[in-house]
Amino acid sequence: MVTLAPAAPTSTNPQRFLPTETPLALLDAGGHVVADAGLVMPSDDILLALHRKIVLGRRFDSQATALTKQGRLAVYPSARGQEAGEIGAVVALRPQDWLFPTYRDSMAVVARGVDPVEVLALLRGDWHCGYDPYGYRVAPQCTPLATNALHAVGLAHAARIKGEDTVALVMLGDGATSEGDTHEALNFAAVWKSPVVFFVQNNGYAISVPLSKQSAAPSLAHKGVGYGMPSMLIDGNDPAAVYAAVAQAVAAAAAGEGPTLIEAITYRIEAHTNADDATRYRDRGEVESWLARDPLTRLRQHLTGRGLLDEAAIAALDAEAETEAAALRQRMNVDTVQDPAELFRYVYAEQTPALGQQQQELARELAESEDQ
Amino acid sequence: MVTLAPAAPTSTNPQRFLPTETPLALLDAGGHVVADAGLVMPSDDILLALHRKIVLGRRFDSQATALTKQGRLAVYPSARGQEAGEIGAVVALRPQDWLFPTYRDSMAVVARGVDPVEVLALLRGDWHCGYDPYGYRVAPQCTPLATNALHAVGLAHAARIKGEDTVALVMLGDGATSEGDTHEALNFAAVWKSPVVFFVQNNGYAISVPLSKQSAAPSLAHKGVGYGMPSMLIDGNDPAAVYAAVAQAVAAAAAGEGPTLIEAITYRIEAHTNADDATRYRDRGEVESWLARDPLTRLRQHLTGRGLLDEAAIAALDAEAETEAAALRQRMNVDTVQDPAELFRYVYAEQTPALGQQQQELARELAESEDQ
Amino acid sequence: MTTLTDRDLEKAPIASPVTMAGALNRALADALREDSSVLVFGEDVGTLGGVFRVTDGLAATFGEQRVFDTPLAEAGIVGTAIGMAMNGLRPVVEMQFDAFAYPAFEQVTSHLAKLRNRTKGRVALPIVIRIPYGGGIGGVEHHCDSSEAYYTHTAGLRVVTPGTPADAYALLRQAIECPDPVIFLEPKRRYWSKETTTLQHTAATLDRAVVRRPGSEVTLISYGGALGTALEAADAAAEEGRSVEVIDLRSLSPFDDETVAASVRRTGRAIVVHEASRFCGYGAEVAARLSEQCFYYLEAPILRVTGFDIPYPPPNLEEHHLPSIDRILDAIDRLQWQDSSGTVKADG
Amino acid sequence: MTTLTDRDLEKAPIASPVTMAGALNRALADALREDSSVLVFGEDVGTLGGVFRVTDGLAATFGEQRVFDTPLAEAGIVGTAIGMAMNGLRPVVEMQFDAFAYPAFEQVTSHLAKLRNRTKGRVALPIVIRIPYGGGIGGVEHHCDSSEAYYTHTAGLRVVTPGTPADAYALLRQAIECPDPVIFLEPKRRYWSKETTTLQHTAATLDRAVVRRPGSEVTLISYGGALGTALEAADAAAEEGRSVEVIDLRSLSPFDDETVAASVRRTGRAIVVHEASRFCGYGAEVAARLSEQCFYYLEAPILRVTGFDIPYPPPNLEEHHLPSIDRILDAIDRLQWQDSSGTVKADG
Ligand SMILES: Cc1ncc(C[n+]2csc(CCOP(=O)(O)OP(=O)(O)O)c2C)c(N)n1
Ligand SMILES: Cc1ncc(C[n+]2csc(CCOP(=O)(O)OP(=O)(O)O)c2C)c(N)n1
Ligand SMILES: [Mg+2]
Ligand SMILES: [Mg+2]
Repeated sequence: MVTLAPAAPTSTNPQRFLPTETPLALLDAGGHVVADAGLVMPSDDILLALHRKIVLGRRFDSQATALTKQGRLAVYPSARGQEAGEIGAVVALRPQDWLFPTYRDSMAVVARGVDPVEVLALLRGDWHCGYDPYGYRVAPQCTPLATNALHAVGLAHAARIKGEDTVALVMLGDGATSEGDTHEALNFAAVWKSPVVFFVQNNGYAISVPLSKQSAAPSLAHKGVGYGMPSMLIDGNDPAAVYAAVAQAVAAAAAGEGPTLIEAITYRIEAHTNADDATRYRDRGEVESWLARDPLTRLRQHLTGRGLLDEAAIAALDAEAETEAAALRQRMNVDTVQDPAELFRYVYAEQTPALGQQQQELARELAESEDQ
Repeated sequence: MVTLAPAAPTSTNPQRFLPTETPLALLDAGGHVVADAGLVMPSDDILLALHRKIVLGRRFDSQATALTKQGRLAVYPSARGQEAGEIGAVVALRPQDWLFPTYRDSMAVVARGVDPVEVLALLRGDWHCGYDPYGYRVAPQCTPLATNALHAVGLAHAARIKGEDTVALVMLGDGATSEGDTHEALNFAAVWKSPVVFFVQNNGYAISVPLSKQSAAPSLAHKGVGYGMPSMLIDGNDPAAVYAAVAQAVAAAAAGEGPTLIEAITYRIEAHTNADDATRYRDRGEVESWLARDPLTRLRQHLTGRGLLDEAAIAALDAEAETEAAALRQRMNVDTVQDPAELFRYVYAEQTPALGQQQQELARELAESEDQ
Repeated sequence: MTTLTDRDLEKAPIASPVTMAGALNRALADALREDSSVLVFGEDVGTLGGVFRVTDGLAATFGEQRVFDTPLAEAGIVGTAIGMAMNGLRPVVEMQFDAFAYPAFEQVTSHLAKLRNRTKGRVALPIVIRIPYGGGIGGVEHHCDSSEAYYTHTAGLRVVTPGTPADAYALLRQAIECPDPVIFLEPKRRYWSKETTTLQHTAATLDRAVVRRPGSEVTLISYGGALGTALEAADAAAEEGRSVEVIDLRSLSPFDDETVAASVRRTGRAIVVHEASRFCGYGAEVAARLSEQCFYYLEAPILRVTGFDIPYPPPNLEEHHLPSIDRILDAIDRLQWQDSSGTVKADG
Repeated sequence: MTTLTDRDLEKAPIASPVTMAGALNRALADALREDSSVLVFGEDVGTLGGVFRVTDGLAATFGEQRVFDTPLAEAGIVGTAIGMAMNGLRPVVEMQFDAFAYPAFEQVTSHLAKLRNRTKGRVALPIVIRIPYGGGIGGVEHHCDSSEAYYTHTAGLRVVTPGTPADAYALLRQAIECPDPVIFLEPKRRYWSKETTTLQHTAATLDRAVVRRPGSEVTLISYGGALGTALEAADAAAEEGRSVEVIDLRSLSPFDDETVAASVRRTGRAIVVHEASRFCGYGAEVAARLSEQCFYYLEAPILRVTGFDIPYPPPNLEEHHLPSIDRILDAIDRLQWQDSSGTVKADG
């Protein structure tokens, strides 16, 4: 066990907690390397891994949207356009680290290695969480906004108490930063110097509500100084920048330097979910302008420009993505049957007599209706 | 009605939202004027008014503590040592402004003009709030921490909607800043540009918990920039500085410039309440060091040094304070009788039949027990 | 602050088909029009018109000062509504889904419910909190809670839930005019059910239950999302020759003892039907108070047909959780009916 | 992670006087000593030892890693406890007073109660939330709520409240060892009542009620702060020749049907006694389920002697709100006793 004295408040140099005024980027929209980026360019291997996972992730995402149209998913919140954040953050995690995703972050969860069918159990309506969080070090995808931030802090703090080298990364949206839980999580993490990375994907909207109605701050990353937490503002459509920022924050957390707040500026290309009609609150023009800042195009241009990737490799990767999507489609195209008895099995560690009785009542009912 | 567009987030010059690194003061601990204070020195009349209200407020406070010893109050949280904040903030309010105090701020409520006996109804155990909030533009003293901050924002926002020139000032402790409600209130106020002043009295402790376990920030005022809200860090034991800062914030709010966050550094001389044993968590030496920074001594030295106050005036004022205390003592030394029927009268605008029945049940019971 | 416009005259009482969502929308529009102190705010209620479109078009009609989106924070929404009401406005706020009202629980419980009492009636909080609640729409977790019991146990709140479009209109109008805070629970699976009706301000009374279907042998007591199921069950029972009365409570708090007890005394048998979990659910209060008030009239214990004592199920299992017609009919069968020979039929 | 030290050997079973606060303190100390995964945290629980001194001395004994003060934020406390439990620790957290647990309501309801179920049992949350609750100590508003019904209605939580020092010790030990989240309600007005007892880990069973006083004519069902009053009322009734059984529920959820129903079937009369408001209060569930389970055994309706349906009163009026001996005796009188001539005595 390590000694866990709370960090003494320091009145020296608050500036060190402030983010830059413009988002840090390593690659510009054309895929060119940005000079003096203030971030460490990832290795070519990492860049290629990011590219690969983004292609696969995007294909997964569009497949999931397609599955809603076929009625195979109740609903799906797409992360299209946010692939740099979804993938970059996850690739920067080490195996022993934990991910605390939201409903939006299926792509990130898949990138972390969770079977996509298990991921989609929630949205298929089969069960609330389809995967084993311990198997992947991925918490269940979280719907009540910002609540997962506190879980991440607690898990990370426990790791420190236990002397484990584990960092927790929590994903949040711009809207979620308005919730009280975000504030409490940032504060606990800063006071405890917990190994946590707060990764805010500012995609400009909380459903229909634009950032201007969510915050009047110079940037969301400017919240960090109010907790004594170093903060970074980055281009969330630059996979290299996301990876570099998160890797740096993970390394700092692992080194005992405490938490970091990262705001990644990005954009949600699709509607909030397939059930949402985004034309009610934003212009097509706005979407177009963000399409021009596409994270995949940017990375691909950089990699092809440097000769690290060619048409053949891209075609092979696209084919692989198609194969995966086809497999997913096929596996999702079966009617699953849930056992109603499951409803009563996990409420408590041991079933209570009353729940046992309710389970029997239901079983009797079902048997009777089969008889008829 | 005015148009209420949310403030557009600005990426220009976040520095303008930051507080100074050291607390602003107009008078040092010896009562000498601080050069280049960054605040406007109040007029002599105001300084004398502050002095007068501090003397009366402190006497009220010690009288209330004495009443707990005589069993006349269930409990009393003293604000001794915090008189500069309690009085300075209230004197800076205009008649049309609203005050949203906490349990700690009885002194401020009295300074606002509320009858001290009405103020103490809560702590005497007679009723939850003994005064008419509309009569004084003072909300009920609030116990659930930080919840009052949201009420202040709502009231101020309504004033703007109605075109009223009203500013709401909410008092908060350092501990309360950790609650989610503080965050939400700061954010709503900043987004709406509501005429609110957030006045945080950082007295170093939340009951027994020192600031170092509450926050790792350079200062609590550094939270402002994360909302796009101008912030000030001031010497909370300097009545002139408190008045000047609050007056400036009130003027800005009234001028449509939106909210301000003020952190006033001060110290609670007494225990959290009379029921608390402060020796469990802090040294006598710490208390002594803060006694040397006493707000009243400081102001008095300044005023006598400038010939605005003499021994005779002080003696007269002390006598007045004694008279008021004696009157309070006397008025509190009667046994009050509460009508149990009151319990059922204000739950809803119109009494429900069920409550009417419960009231009758109780009345019958009481009649029976009198019979016996 | 009431300003009537000539658009009021347009409201000719001609019956036409309307959904519950449409009726609620009309109620909000009419309230906004008639009383300039009414405000509508919450998450996505402005430009988008709400995720269920209940506030559709209101921002366009009444402007951003009166109908607006807030930052995403439920305690913030309720807390600022309290401050606005203290300053003379009448906020009607939306919590996007049942479980997303929980962050506001402290503001609701410790302030909204208590401020009038705290100040001996000096400070009124005429606030309506609209909460789409309950299941039956295939929603994922946290989107289907029946959270009424949390509110009905809290003194100082009124809790109302409409079962039909006409009631939705009338009850919301009255809730907005009510000087007490009202938790207005909208059964989201009834949002799109249509009724041909005229929307009238005065049709329902805020704290009175209504007999939706008269009957003489059993009383089904229900509300909100389950009401429709109770009515269908009553129809099915009628085909089997059983006369079932169905009461729509509408006001969960206060409880209309008069209407309900009269029915139960008459029928001698009662079943409470609701979606929420049974344990300490709202039906417990109904059963407890009626067992006490009608003790000598009861032929059988008051039964509860409710959701199970489990977290709300995933979409593919929710049908098992929700009270069904069959489950209600089964419960009716268990109400100690005597056959002509005088022996009890049910296995009781 | 269990590490026994030789201090365990000191726990000789010699009866000695102990307060409930003392028993709870011992339970925490013993749990901290025996299981290194146990943590105690909250507001003022470290250096100060808690505002009720329940954690007195624990930080000094077990160090700041294991017993510590948090920032002042209840959702933060419960939310981080959830994360810690996910990582193998056993947090025992304190909410300083009943009403100050409300900011954590979303974390409790949407996560603490549901995570096991959500993950099909893969993620357990062995967390204890200690909440000093209820009135009777002259506390001002927000310091006296009886908030049990909010928790008992939430599936996935266990809700426990001790009535005696011995139970306080045993139940808290078991709550800490329990793999489910436990809301541990401490009746603050009993903190200083003494009992001469030996504190034993095994004495009480977490989900079983106990007959505190046998009797044959009426069952009083109570718990927590009101239990003492119920026992005194039973004594007073005995003097009038009435034999009253008193059951201490201890576990509010799950409910021990077996013990309670057996008693009520035997006595044929029952009264639930609690401090909380009546409407949708915990007693509603007790009355509803017993009315159903014991219908044919009941000589009279099950009555509820509870707080009124009002916000908790100010100190100088709280005596009127709290169930009193007289009020319980009155209720007993109303239980349809027949005099020898066979006519009903009570006005019922
Ligand atoms: C506590 C809570 N309140 C409301 C909601 C309903 N809701 C779901 S997503 C969403 C918008 C979230 O926006 P943001 O945090 O920016 O994330 P994004 O969807 O853009 O990824 C809202 C309001 C919720 N899930 N939880
Ligand atoms: C929501 C809530 N949690 C806990 C408490 C209990 N409590 C009362 S005062 C206090 C400390 C507050 O400290 P601070 O905000 O610094 O104000 P101060 O007492 O120093 O004026 C606590 C924890 C409360 N009143 N409300
Ligand atoms: Mg967003
Ligand atoms: Mg303080």
